[in-house]
Amino acid sequence: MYQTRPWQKVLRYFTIIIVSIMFFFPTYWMITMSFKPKGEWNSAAGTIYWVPQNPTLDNYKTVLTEYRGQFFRANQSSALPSIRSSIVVSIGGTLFALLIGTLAAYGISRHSTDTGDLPWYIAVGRLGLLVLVMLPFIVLWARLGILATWYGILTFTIIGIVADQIIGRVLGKYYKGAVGSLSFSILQLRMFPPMAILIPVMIMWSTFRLIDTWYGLVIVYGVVTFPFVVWLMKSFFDDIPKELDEAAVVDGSSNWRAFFKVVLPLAKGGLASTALFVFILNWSDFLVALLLTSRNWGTIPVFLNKLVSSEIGAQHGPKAALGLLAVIPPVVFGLLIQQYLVRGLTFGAIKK
Amino acid sequence: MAASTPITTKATPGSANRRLRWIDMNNTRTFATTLTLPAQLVLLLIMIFPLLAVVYISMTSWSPTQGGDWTQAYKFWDWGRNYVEVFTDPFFWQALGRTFLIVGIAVPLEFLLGLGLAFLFLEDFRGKRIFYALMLIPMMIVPAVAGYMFWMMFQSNGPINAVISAIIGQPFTLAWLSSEAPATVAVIIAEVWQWTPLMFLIMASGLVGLPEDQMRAATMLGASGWQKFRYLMLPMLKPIIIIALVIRGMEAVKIFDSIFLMTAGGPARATESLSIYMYKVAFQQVRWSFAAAAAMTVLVIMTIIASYALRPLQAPQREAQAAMRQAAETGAAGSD
Amino acid sequence: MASIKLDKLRKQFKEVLAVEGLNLDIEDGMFVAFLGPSGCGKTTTMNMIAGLEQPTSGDLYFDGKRMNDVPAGKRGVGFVFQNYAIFTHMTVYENVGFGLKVRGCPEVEMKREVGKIAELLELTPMLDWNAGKLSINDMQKVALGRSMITNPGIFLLDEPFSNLDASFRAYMRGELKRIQREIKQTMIYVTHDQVEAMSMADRIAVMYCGQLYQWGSPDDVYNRPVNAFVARFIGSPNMNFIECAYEVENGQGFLQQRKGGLRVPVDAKRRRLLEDRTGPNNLILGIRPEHMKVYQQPEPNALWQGTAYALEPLGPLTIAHTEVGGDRVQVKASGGYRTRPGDPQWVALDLEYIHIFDGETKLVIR
Amino acid sequence: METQKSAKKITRRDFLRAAGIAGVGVVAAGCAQQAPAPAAPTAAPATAAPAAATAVPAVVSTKPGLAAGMIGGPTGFEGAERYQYGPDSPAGRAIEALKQLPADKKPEKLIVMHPEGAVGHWSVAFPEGAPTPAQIFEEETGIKLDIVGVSENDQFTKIIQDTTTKAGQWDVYSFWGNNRGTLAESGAFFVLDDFVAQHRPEWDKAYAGGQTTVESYAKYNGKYVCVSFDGDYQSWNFRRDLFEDATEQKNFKAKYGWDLQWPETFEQLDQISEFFMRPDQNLLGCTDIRNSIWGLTNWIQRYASAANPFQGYFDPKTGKPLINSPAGIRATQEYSDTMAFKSKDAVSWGWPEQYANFTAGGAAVTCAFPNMPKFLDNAGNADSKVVGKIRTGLAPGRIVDGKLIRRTLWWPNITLAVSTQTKYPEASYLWMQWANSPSMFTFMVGNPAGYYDPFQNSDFKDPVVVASYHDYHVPTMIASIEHSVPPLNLNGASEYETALDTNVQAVIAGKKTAEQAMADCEAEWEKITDRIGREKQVAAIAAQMAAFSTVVDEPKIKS
Repeated sequence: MYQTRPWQKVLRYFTIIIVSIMFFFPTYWMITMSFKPKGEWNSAAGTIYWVPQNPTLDNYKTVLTEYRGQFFRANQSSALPSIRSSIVVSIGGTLFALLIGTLAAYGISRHSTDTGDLPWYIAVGRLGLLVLVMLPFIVLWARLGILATWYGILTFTIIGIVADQIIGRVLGKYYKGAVGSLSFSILQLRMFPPMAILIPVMIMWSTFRLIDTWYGLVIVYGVVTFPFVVWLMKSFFDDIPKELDEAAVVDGSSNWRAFFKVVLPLAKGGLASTALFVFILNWSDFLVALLLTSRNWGTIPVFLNKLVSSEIGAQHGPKAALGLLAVIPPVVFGLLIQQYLVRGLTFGAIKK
Repeated sequence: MAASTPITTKATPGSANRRLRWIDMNNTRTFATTLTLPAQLVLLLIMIFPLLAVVYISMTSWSPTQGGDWTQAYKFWDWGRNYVEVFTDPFFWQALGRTFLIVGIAVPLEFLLGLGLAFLFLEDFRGKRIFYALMLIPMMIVPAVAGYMFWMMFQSNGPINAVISAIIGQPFTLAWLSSEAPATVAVIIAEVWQWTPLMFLIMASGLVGLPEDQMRAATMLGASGWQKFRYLMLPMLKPIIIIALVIRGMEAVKIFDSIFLMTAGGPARATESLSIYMYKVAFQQVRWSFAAAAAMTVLVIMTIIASYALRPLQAPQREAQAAMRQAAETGAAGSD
Repeated sequence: MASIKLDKLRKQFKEVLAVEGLNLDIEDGMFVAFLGPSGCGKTTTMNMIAGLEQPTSGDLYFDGKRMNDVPAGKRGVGFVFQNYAIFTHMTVYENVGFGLKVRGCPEVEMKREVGKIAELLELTPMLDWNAGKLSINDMQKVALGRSMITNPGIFLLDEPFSNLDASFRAYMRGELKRIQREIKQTMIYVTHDQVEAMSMADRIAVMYCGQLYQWGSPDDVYNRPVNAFVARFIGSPNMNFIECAYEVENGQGFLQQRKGGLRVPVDAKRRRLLEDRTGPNNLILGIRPEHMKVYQQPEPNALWQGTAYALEPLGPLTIAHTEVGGDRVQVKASGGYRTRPGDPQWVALDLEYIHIFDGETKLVIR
Repeated sequence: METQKSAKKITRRDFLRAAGIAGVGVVAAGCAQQAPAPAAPTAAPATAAPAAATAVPAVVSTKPGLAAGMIGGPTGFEGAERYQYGPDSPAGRAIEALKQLPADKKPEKLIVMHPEGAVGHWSVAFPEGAPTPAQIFEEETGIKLDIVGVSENDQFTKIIQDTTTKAGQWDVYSFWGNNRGTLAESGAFFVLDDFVAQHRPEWDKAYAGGQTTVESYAKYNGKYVCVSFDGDYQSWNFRRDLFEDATEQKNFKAKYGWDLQWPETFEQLDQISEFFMRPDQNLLGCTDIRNSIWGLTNWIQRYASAANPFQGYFDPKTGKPLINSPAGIRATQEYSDTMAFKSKDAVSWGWPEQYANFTAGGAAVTCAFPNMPKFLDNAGNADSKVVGKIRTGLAPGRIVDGKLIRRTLWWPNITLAVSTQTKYPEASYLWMQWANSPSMFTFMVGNPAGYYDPFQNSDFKDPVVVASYHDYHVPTMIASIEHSVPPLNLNGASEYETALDTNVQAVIAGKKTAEQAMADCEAEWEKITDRIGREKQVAAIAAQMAAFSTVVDEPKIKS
């Protein structure tokens, strides 16, 4: 493995080039598509345009300009507001997820026996009990007509939290072992398809007037992606010797100081790559943005949908153009943290 | 650190440990609670109401088209008939099975490709950085756009068939997206294309992180390339392989955008994944109470899977506990 | 058990020449130390012997057989790495037995072999432990045992003791010597610690900047260094060097100190050598601290007068730093020797043991 | 070679010119004769058009440029008087009523959801010198218009979101007409009956096809709930150059025994499709689409024409599905069999592929929206290889009891309704009545900046509209409207459609027989009906019957 013969070298080069071409081709297709005029978008007429015959910037004009011309175009508005929106909410959501996620990860890694090890019947059972206890309340709230008011939701949530805690304690008496696990529930949350839960979230958001605001989206993005942060950051923290922060604490610094001044700087590579991941996840989300925005804060994927019209079909060229523009922020982010990427992504799992 | 701690340990191992632990106990509980509190709170504050609202709706036959407000759903209370419907709906189980099929093929494929590529990129060669960057681009492309590109490329007179035709030397005009098996293959290819870079990145950094001397030691002991891979690399990479597979698996079961744009779950229902199914039920057919029941069913299924998926992740913790026991033994042996 | 022959072995990494035309004959069963500062090419040489690196040119023979094209694992070479390269995810047993396992050795035999090695290295109680959690001292032993199990003819050790604490290091030095005696393998030992090399090796190869400076027994390299570098590298504290010129006065040959006016007479043999040589009269006088004596009063044989500069009491002996005629020298004195900086001192030299080096080439004049 | 080169040059120059004008090449110069150059983004207001103003004698009017007796409408360009309205017209009544609304019922601004691609009708001035409709409305009523573009695909979700959360983000919703029943039952739409009675929009007079069209376009379950802004009936296009080619005619006659011409029945159409199916020459027989959901447009045409006067979806008395019948099985079988005359990818081909293929001259016959001749038979469309080669025809049908039944499908696109969440339902309705009035709608349909298609009588008389849609196409369009049937726009339409679609797709994929598919679909439909509530559905089905065309023709072609 550390000695290569010439034929191996040639073979490797060959393989790399072939694989790279295969992997790059869709990207190439997107790039060239963004410069093709409409007549060359489609292969339905029987001709494949491998390179644009008449390269044009029209597709970019189409997505970036407010259209007031006299000819029908699928989108009349410019994508710029959606780009701004995407940047704001993706960065905001990423920061929020990093904030709560990193703290929780550190807590779980250092100060908790929480291994995420929870038998499924306990997890389901606990949820089931909570449902049993809370269903009468929700029906009562509905009958009282306060289910969709902010005070109704708030009181209901508080009762729910209390009930959840009591159920946890009671279960703990009869079952030896963990009955609740933060790291488990957040992973569970992450695996849950967002479709269905989004409907009540939408209702709740509307009640709290968070629909179509950037902060409303930021909170949801944060909640949806912070499980990632917890799992990734936990493995990074696990890799940093516990003695380090303990030594700092023995030397007289506070727990917080030890975390921020000693541990976090050591984990910054991991933090950077986690941030990139979470950013990409937020950046490419479509459904949450669709359901929680209306007029002002639609993101790029939501705008992409405007590039389809039943009359003239999907605007492949503009879509590719906007797609290409949308690649820029993650790539820039990736370049900024490039130095951390390769090392950081081992998730600290390899012990030296 | 290297200077201070070992000395302390060495001087009075027992007492120092006890002292550290004592400090831990003293203020760490509050500290630990403070650390996890935001996450706990956010989780409960934001999830409790929607979760129970989903359960509430699922116990009724209400949907927006029944008229009336969702809060009034109790008027349509039907004791969870929706759950019976979910359990007897073949499309639900088909979608579930199909999702696991796609995940079960795509994720291991991504992993193997990623690992293979990582090996290819282990040594330096001319233009490595450029190829590296090329390999990483797919995961940065918005899935919605990627889905479109694949849709176009998989047309029967599209570029992919053109390339295949050129290779086999005769016209190849498979209509990929028009029948079940090829459409599934196409969906998997798109998924693999988009996410192999992530696996590649993870595996590449894993390989770079492998201790070189251990590899050389194995070489010196006469291990073949395969033996090194089997006995050294694989066990050493195991933790990140597991994390990578779990993370990818978690995301892949939600596969939506690419399928939605390439086939919209079609032809017929041939590529309908769980998310596509849920989307159709919730946002095309607006059967919200049924969608809610399906969602709760999925939640339970996913909970069961999560509890097993997490097992391998706890291996390090178990190892750490074993190490602590071992350290205790050593300590005891030393004091004898 | 094998003899090793290096023939004009050369290794070049892009711009850097790591090893330059190395010729070396190592006899069967010999314990050899490669000694030199880091970056001197000793590890590269060892890697080439092991097969981990291909020489750029030159040949390598074991028992007269050319080994250049034999892959690393097939040369019958055991290798202990500086950081031990323990397989941390395996138990001690699996580590030690690895070499047999990859050879497809049956479990029963493996158990027996591992048991033997463990006995030899006193590892038996730890066999089931996780190797990653061992103390550094035990790891060292596991690394040794792991390389020994395949019974290699040649045994290479790359600074194996550099991570150990001082007392265990001394213990292991003895152990290694014992093991080598018992298994009688050819052993090559890379170190930058001259004490280790002196105390253990039959032969020492002193290397610097990819070149072999000297190849000889510990006695040779200590008493008969070929150049100023070897002279300085061997021995602790280092040899003192004083820049001199050769002068003749009244039929008597002297080395005249450049900075001060001190003189050292030279005997007839050395005088002949010095007079025969051509080139600039630019010499270096080298003398080890142990070959000097220091006094607080004038003594008849104390040729030099100087000033006390500093004192290093080491218990059994004291190192006296003394300034003589502008040069500082270190002298070994008895353990109880005490003085204060600035005090006058008188230094005597054992003229038998002086070394004279060419000031330009740094080669010894002998 | 030389000529080719120069031809290419010109194409390129043309292309660059088109590119300078608009982002979308195909649509470029859709109305080249009328609008040679684009207007500045902010068009001059009506008052600042002295040339036009002097051309029309000033009579009693509130603003200059109006013709005699007119109280409002666009001004400032030649022919503006065609679009002006008097006080006793639908538009005039709406404006007057709006002016008289009490302050608490008169909004400052109306927020209107609109498909993104159609916003241009409101924001772009056309023709040159004209004010935009939004400007006219604000000037005449003092109410601002905010026409917000939303992706067509997301409109439904947004409406459900707005209604469920009671957010009230919109005064007027826009949606695909098929979702009408579902959204109406969800309580999203304000019932307009009172307003209609009070303000008399006279849609029956305005719409081609009269009362049937009104039933189809504006009502659900017998109540007025919405207003259509788009005439999206299916119409058929064929290649004149192929149909009129003497050799082709000779060969065709020899093979099938009747003269090559636009067919009356599907059997004839399928023979023509077979005749022209020449994939080796890059020519497909017939490319009416077969993709998911949209392909149903063609299934329904084959299905609805199977009985005299029409084959409905459900029994209006019991709500039982009628698809598991010879009519349904036959339509399904043909739907699958005719795949032979299409691209192999037909099940994944949507409109863009079909349009692109036809643009390149890749098919002999196709079925599309009425705008196909406008886009493709257009000298300004540099990509089009079929300029001057298109003719259109009414959908083929079937001969039942000696009568020819031809049914086209009205698959409505842009439909607007007043939100139940708005604070200003009456103002919202009045705006819709004004915008949908013959004068204003025809004015807007002529504007190429959006994709409203004509369906009102006045549209087909308007020279601008006729010029861009072509005079040969006008009779087809009118006939298509008169022969149209509504889609499955009941409550649960999407479920019914999905069930039907997956079943017919399964037949195409060879997984089911047509009989099996229809039986399965019937069972699924029954389940859906039962779940939604049969009684309610039956009422809606019965009401929908009035929307089916009952026009019956005599067969002429002997084949």
